[in-house]
Amino acid sequence: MTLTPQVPALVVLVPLLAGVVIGLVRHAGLAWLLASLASVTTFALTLALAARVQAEGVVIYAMGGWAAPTGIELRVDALNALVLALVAGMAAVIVPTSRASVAREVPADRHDQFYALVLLCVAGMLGVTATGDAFNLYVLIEISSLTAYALVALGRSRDRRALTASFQYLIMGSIGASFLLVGLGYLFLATGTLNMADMAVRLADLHGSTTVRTGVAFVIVGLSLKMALFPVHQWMADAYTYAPTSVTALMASTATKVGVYITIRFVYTIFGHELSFVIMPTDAFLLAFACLAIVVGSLQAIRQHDVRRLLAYSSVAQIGYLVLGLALGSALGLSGTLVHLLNHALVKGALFLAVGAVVYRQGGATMHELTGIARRMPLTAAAIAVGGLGLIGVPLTGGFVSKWYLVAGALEAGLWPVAVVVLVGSLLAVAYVLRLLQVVYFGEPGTVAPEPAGEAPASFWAPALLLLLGSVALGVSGQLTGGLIAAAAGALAGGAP
Amino acid sequence: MSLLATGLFNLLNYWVYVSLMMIGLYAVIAKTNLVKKVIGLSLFQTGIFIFYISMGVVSGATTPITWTDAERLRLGLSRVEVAPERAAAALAAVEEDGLDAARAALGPLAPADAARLDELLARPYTNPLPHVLILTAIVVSVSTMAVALAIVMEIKAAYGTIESDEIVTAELETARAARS
Amino acid sequence: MTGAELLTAVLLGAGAFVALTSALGVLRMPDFFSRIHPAGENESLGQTLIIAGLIVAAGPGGTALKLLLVWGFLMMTAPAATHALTRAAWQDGRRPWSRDDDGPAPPTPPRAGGAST
Amino acid sequence: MTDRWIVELLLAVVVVTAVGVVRARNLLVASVLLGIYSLVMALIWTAMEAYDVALTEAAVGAGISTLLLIGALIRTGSRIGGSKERDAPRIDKVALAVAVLTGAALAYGTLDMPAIGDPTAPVHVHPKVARHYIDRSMEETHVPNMVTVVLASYRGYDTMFETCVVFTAALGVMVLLRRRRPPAEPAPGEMREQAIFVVMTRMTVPFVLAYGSYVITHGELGPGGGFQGGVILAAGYLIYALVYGLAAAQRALPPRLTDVGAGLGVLIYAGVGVACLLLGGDFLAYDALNQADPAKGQQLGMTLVELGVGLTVACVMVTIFNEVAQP
Repeated sequence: MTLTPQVPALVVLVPLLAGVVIGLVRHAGLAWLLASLASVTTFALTLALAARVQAEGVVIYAMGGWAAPTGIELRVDALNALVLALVAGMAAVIVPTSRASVAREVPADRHDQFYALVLLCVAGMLGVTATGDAFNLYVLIEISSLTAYALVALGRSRDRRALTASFQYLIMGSIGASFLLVGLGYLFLATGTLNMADMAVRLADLHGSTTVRTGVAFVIVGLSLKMALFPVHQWMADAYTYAPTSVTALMASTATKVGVYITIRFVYTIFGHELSFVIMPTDAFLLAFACLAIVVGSLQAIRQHDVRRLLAYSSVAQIGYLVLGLALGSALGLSGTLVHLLNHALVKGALFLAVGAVVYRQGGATMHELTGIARRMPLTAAAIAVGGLGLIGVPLTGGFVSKWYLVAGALEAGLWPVAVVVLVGSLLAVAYVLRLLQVVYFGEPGTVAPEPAGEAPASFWAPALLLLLGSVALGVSGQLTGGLIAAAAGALAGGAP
Repeated sequence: MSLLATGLFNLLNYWVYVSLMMIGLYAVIAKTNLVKKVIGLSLFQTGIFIFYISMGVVSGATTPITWTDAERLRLGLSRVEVAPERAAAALAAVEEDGLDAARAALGPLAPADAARLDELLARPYTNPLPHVLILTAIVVSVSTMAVALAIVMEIKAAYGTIESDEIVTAELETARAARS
Repeated sequence: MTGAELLTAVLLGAGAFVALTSALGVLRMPDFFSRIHPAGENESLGQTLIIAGLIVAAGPGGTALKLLLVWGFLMMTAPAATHALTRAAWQDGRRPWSRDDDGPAPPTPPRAGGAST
Repeated sequence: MTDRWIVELLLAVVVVTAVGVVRARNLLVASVLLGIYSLVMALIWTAMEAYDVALTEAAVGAGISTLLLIGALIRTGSRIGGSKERDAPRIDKVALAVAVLTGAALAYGTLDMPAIGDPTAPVHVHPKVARHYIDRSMEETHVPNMVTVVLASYRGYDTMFETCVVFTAALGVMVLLRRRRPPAEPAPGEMREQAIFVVMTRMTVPFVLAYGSYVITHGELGPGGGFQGGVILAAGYLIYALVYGLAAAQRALPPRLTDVGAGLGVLIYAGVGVACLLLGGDFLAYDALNQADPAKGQQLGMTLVELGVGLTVACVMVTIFNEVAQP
């Protein structure tokens, strides 16, 4: 008997079962070990799945042996194979290296529950990405959200504001999920099916129905809430600021990316080009808020004193870029979104890990505490520098490639103001990154905050540098961007479901 | 006016669900008390349940649990006037040869009774799928509520209040104290 | 209308009447302890009548047995619940109001602090 | 559906209750009203022939949710809610605008919908979805309750995650609230004055537990299943804890046991899926459990996963109650 055909199911099952088992072990070290093993195994499985998709095309897995739309199917194509590998890869880097920061930030008797929640969250995100069923998507979103609320609240042992941030996140997240549920209900009522592919076929004949249009609108609004698109972004800024370091690193690099992936899936695969962009003004709606998110998020980031908060607001702006690309409705724009998705996951994960190192040594991450750390923590400082350059999008980083695509896509669509917004956003990024680097490299320590005792443990800077290496590789090698991503983007924008 | 009239007859459940969602959403946004917000969220979510279940309703249908022909016939016979021995014969026939044979064994009925019996024998089922979806949604909503209330309790322990405006004030004071 | 149907109608009607009077009683009575009295009346007498009516309607069989069981549990839990409520009120410091007390009956329970909705 | 006007009447009651819930200044009143709201909702589900949903709503919405809310109110020591409301109830204009706008959009979407109860609506006629469940579930699984078949087999993957959501809720509550110390002993003699409750508990709890087990195991035949039965089982523990005190209840059912049980239930569910996989089928394809008679395999699979669900739900509800009720 071979397990090869079962890989799509195992990708979700391994972290899920590991999460449940870890919840029972009651031993901090063992919990960490199991979690690390599970996340690395999951990453290997997603790579195997991606290779299979590359070789065979779309992989379909009928859960329970019931062919869709009677049963639930997993459907993995080039796009979600990429996102699956991204999510699992980030988990495989962040979970095994999280031990030191978790030991510092989470009470020792709760490590088992902490790692269980992390793995269940990862399982939820992987499930969301792999599923081909709209209602299954809702259930899985709720798993990843519910775990995320609890994980954010765990930041309370460092700062009590984690609790209010978590509560706000819960309220916004639940409203978003409810809107999604309502929207799916309208689409289900109009089509009679919950399977995404089947729904796409049936929606093609129903473009005139107000029920369908309302459903589309509520799905988009619900997803915007879940992605933290401007103007409903405040929860994310707070949650990323106060959550435990490793949770922020994981969520900043995966959760919003999964949200963007679902939006692409709905807008392109399920609704299709005509319903999304011709009948409904999805593009105008998303473009407007994406541009606002870029400008407002970057301006907010410039004003921040706490570096974690600065990075969180920078994430608000980055979501703007991601949404902007997908709202352009062209292969070029989508390529931009996909490259940016990968690049931003790597860069932001690395940056939050590096800032986590500063928190580990200095007890906080305000501009004061970062002053002059380059002298005693050169590797951490290097990670912050390279990551910052990646955020700006200087050449040789992935950020450059993605912004290039976005500008080209905007100009191709004749939307030169959008291209201007992308450039302005980059200039604003220069402002906040340079301010940060100036403090890190040229600040005088000792006057405002004590100098750190030394470099943080390797488990902070090593994964950060590894992720940044990935980002640079993305910027330098044309192969990945030209091949896999362009293929995925072309297939989606070509209107093929 | 005609829109309102048709709506009242055909879509009333949907409009009730819309108003429940509005009430819940209002409470979530407007109330400052965190428990009240959680309650509002609960109202908001239960509104959606009405929408889904109403969608699954089929006029004159019965609950989606498969009835055997004999069970259908037994229920049908209890609702019409029929001599006991003929009913017994029909019940015996249904076990052997199915509903048509039973109907024949029953012999002629009063027209009203016959129509009623036929209707009961051919009763459709409501749609089970929305029921399943809502079972899931109910469980999700109570799980969310449990986590939300746990967070609220911790907020009370950390701040001494569960009023959002008082929490904001408390934070502002902390920030001011830190600055001076 | 057969005899059984008539009996059902009479029992259900009587049960509904008791429920209505006890609802009125809860609204009209002056304080907590006197309010719980009509409430208990519905739980015992009102529900007994309604379940009896349902048993007659169902005829002998499994349904009637289940209804009897329901009645049995109701008879066990309802008085216990009433007892628990009264006891909790007493421990909370409330005392029955009587006509000998000064002034009119308290319009709202003393410790609820504007509890009315 | 049963007489339409009953449903409409109950819907009116629900809306009025919802307004009452939002307007109530006393949080205890709001919580109890929310329980009543759920109970009326359960009646509506019954009138709409959704018995499984009704049972769940009654057990979860009216039972567990209300208990959680009241527990939270006791723990936070708050009775009156809303500093604004302490002065005078005011209308928040922004909130009203958002709510009305949302409502208008939702209502606009309903205008094109088929009338309620229309048997030709797309939801009812899809040949591979609704029609398949209604026409072929009996033949494919020999299980009469279609809701259970859809829940545990056709959409069993969903239900596995639903069980996980419940488990996650317990983890979340535990990680936030758990204090690793035993609850205080009750004062000696406290129980002796409560003879009425003790007798009542002794007489009802065994029946509650028996009924909960019945509901879990008979989900295939009638309304019910793991979720509903699990909650009923937990209710038995709750009654015991309320009468004998939390310490005694935790001695009778140690928290360590319910912690393990909560995870074990999910593992049973997933384990059945893995067993199918090892026997050569797809994940959760219960047909593989009995190669000779796939319908028997389906029945076995559904019974086992419902047991897993029941175990998890019962243990999780007990855990959450323990955490919320501890002083």
